[in-house]
Amino acid sequence: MNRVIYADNAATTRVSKRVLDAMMPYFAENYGNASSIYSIGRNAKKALEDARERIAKVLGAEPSEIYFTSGGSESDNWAIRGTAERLGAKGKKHIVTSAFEHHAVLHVCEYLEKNGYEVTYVPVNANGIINPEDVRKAIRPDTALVTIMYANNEIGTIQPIGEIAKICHEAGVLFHTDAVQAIGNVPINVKEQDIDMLSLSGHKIHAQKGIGVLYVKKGILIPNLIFGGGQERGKRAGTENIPAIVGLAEAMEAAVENIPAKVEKVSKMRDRLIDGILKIPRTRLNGDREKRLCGNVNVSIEGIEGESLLLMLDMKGICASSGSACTSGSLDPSHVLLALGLKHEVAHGSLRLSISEENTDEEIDYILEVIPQIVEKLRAMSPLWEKIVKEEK
Amino acid sequence: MNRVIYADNAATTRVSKRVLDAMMPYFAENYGNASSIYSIGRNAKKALEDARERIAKVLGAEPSEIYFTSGGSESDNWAIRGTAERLGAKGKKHIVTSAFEHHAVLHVCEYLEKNGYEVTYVPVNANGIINPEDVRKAIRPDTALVTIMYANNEIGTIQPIGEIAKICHEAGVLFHTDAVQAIGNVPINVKEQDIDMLSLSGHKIHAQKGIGVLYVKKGILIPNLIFGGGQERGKRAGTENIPAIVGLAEAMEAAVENIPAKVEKVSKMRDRLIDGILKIPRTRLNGDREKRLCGNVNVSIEGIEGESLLLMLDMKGICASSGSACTSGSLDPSHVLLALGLKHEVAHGSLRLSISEENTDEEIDYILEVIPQIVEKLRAMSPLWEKIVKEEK
Amino acid sequence: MLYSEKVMDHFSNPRNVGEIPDADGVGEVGNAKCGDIMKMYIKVKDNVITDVKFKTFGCGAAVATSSIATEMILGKPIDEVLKITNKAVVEALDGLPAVKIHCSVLAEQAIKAALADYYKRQGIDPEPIVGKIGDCEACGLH
Amino acid sequence: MLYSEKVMDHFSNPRNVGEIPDADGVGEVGNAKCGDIMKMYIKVKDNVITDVKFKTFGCGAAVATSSIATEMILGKPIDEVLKITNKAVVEALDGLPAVKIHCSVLAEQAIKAALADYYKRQGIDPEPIVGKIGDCEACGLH
Ligand SMILES: Cc1ncc(COP(=O)(O)O)c(C=O)c1O
Ligand SMILES: Cc1ncc(COP(=O)(O)O)c(C=O)c1O
Repeated sequence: MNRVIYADNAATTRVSKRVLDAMMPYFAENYGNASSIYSIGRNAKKALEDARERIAKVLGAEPSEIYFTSGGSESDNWAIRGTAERLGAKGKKHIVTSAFEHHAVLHVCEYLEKNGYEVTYVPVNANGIINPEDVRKAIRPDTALVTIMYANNEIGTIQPIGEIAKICHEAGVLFHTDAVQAIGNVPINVKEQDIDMLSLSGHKIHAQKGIGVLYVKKGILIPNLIFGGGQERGKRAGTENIPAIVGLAEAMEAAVENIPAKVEKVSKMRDRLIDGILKIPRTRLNGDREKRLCGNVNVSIEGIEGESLLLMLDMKGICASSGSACTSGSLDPSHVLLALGLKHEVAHGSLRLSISEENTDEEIDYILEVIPQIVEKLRAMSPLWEKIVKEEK
Repeated sequence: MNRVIYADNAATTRVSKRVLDAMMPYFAENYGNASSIYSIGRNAKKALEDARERIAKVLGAEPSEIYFTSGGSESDNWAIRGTAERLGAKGKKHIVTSAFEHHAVLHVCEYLEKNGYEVTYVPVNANGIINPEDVRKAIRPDTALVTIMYANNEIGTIQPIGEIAKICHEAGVLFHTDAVQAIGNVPINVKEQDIDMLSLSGHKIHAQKGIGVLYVKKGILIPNLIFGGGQERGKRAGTENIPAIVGLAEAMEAAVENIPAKVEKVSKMRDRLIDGILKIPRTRLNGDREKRLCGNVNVSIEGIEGESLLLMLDMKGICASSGSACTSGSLDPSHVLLALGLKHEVAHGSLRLSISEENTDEEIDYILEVIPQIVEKLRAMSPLWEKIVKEEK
Repeated sequence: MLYSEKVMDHFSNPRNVGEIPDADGVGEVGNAKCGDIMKMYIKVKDNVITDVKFKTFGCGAAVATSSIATEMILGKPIDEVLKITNKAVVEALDGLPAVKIHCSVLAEQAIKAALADYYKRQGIDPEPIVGKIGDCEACGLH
Repeated sequence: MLYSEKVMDHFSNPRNVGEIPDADGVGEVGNAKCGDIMKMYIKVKDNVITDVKFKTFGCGAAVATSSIATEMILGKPIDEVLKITNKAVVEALDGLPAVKIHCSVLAEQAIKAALADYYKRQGIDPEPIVGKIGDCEACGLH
């Protein structure tokens, strides 16, 4: 296999040259500890605070509201567990979230449920969109936090975050959003959108893995998840990962540089993919067609199973995923697709292609040429497809 | 300032060429998500498991006992909070630690104290060594965990970890050690030394910041600190930071490659530094002279204050620290030096030089030439020194 | 999750795919809910498997285990076929990832189900010969 | 923690370091426990500071604030000197890191302590003129 077409940008992305160039001086030159007093440490510190400022600017936040973490998962855990801990002590032991959050949110919620908290999972409609009114109904006097993802990682649906935030604040409840998939795809301004906490991850936008951000609005105090040294104003211990942080600042700026142009370009390719795949009989698009990340294609192809589809795509040099990358290796079909109401066997046959600006029209042509062939081959050997065809007759 | 002599390796280290070379292919080439099925993801997965195996081998552990974290702080937090949570539920709400641990240990302990746990801080002697018998005495029927650092980050003293582990296991208590400063300086074998949990950090041994390890002995289950995807066998969520992990494996192997030769070479330089500085009147070595990391020099110089000393050293191109790098910026003198029984004003005048194999004899000469000049200059303007001299008369 | 070369070979070039319209026995195991269905067709003559074909809906391991299973039984006398365990299937594939072992169980069960069907068609109670064909344990865990 | 160039200049080339053996007033503030001691010597003639020297045990900011404070008062009439606040010291240094603001307070107090001593030696109660010299608040926080 020679050619590689990467269509799994929702799982992770390549570190871009721009980002890597920005990172390089901080490995072996300005490698000093940012807490130290001498020049190479001061350079690191300057780079750190400079990155914090740039990231704050991208989000419409203050630098003092930006905390660096080890990634989206830590940010989600910290925001949710921290808020639960703080407000739980005041008797607020209820959390509202949705049924199709990332596991970094869901599994913290499950942990809290085992520890005396209650969690309400608001439903999503068949198109993967949350109705803000359902959030309103779920809020109780003892609700500590509402956490709803900005855009879903599997089906790419974009949620009405502004409206949900408004509802939360009318009820005096804090609002956190996992914006790991949204950043760079939709304009985000935490002040205008009145977001209390927001999680980001670098590796979804061409920065390194293992670096993330939690934005926490001034005045909101959450207990540490990681205690120790005085880094991050005493709120998140650990010697600061300067190369990754500098790279993240670069990546954030790049991600928001020209969102409208990017969305136009990428969604054209996305729409061609969707239309092309939907020509195959007994396929369906998962998630709303309009309120959707510009790079996300998620389809179910009846009669075939996702993993064998991915393996065959890989043989053709196409990198894709079936359900969340995090959940592959598990036997259960994606909880996101089940939340949409899909039957297990249809969920098993799902394919996610997540493209970026780096993809080309020619690659889209190639993908559209390859997929029907693979589907035909797999269906030909599928006893389930046999059954479906028989039932149709 | 042209020349730079880096003598702050206990704070952080330069990423070595060997490590950086190992990391490079995982930024923009094999950048795939290790959970994915296609080739660049499989390459990442292979690199991940290969790194895990290499690190396990260095420690004398099984690969399945190695968990990657975001650094030493997270490892310490996870081990201590996780054990406390699990065994606290069974009524074991007592922890034993020492008074001079890193803040990543101490501040978790303080947090636990606020949440219904009790902590006993065993003392250290005037030389910075813990008496294992004090640990034995501190253990109670409800003790969940003993956590004692392998080597202290400020004064470099090496603790009798094997004996302490033995005492813990005789009493049926789990034993964790923060080995962040010890690795590469003393031979570590978790099986032979019967260690239950052990924390490591990459950036102290020429790997990237933001990567660490928690070794957890097979059979010991601790609840997650970070929930989410199924990474690290479901115990630590977050897309794996492959470049940093591969670099860490390389760094670990390099660190233990030839410990005796390294110790011999570096301790010779260290001893010259110590002897040279102690020629200055009214100076003292902090920490045991023998049971000491080969690269650690920690002295108190009466009548002067650490930060101004560091600033003047920096002007001469020498990077050093005063107390733990993490605590600079705070006004309190180092808790470690206070734990040794030093008076505040003597603790304020402390200097840590932490050297490595990369330092040269010529650099040692230079440092020994510069320090007395600076001390003289600072003492000449110090009202405290004036007093000391008067009292001496 | 890393598949062996052998698995990938059988996945990308599965042997004996298809149906046998006039099969002497047909077995189907697994279910769509779990994401794995295997259907196996056999022809039997003088207690020897003279032909075998399969269809599988499932992951790479499911396809590969079905494929190698057909190779392992083709031309073999029934008593030998009955001795084939899922472990033998795994070994023949140079191993499977831990989470995929259940696919090899499915392959063993598919063979047995086809043989059971063969005996039933002969009017013989299959249970004393092929044993009970349990549910896939992995599915129970879902 | 980043010091301004001005701070670094005053730290590396502190002005007016030393003692005045026949000083008209000497003030010492801070304590060794906190890590900062400032001692200031002044000569006064016709209500004007005609000479000033300092000695400081402390961090870079402590040295720099002492040094600039001596510059700010040298040659100034006492009534102007008394108007110098720690804020003015901070501004003169182009700012100080937040954790170091207490050093500027110390510098203001050192000036006042020296003046208080000067008045005391004149047999004048200093309190109505220079006010009370409080403890450094930062020290209280230790
Ligand atoms: C003994 C010790 N433990 C823990 C840490 C924390 O490690 P990290 O900065 O990787 O979180 C350090 C270094 O700062 C240390 O020296
Ligand atoms: C929506 C969402 N949240 C959180 C995460 C976790 O981010 P990370 O891998 O940086 O921990 C991901 C990606 O895996 C994601 O897509």
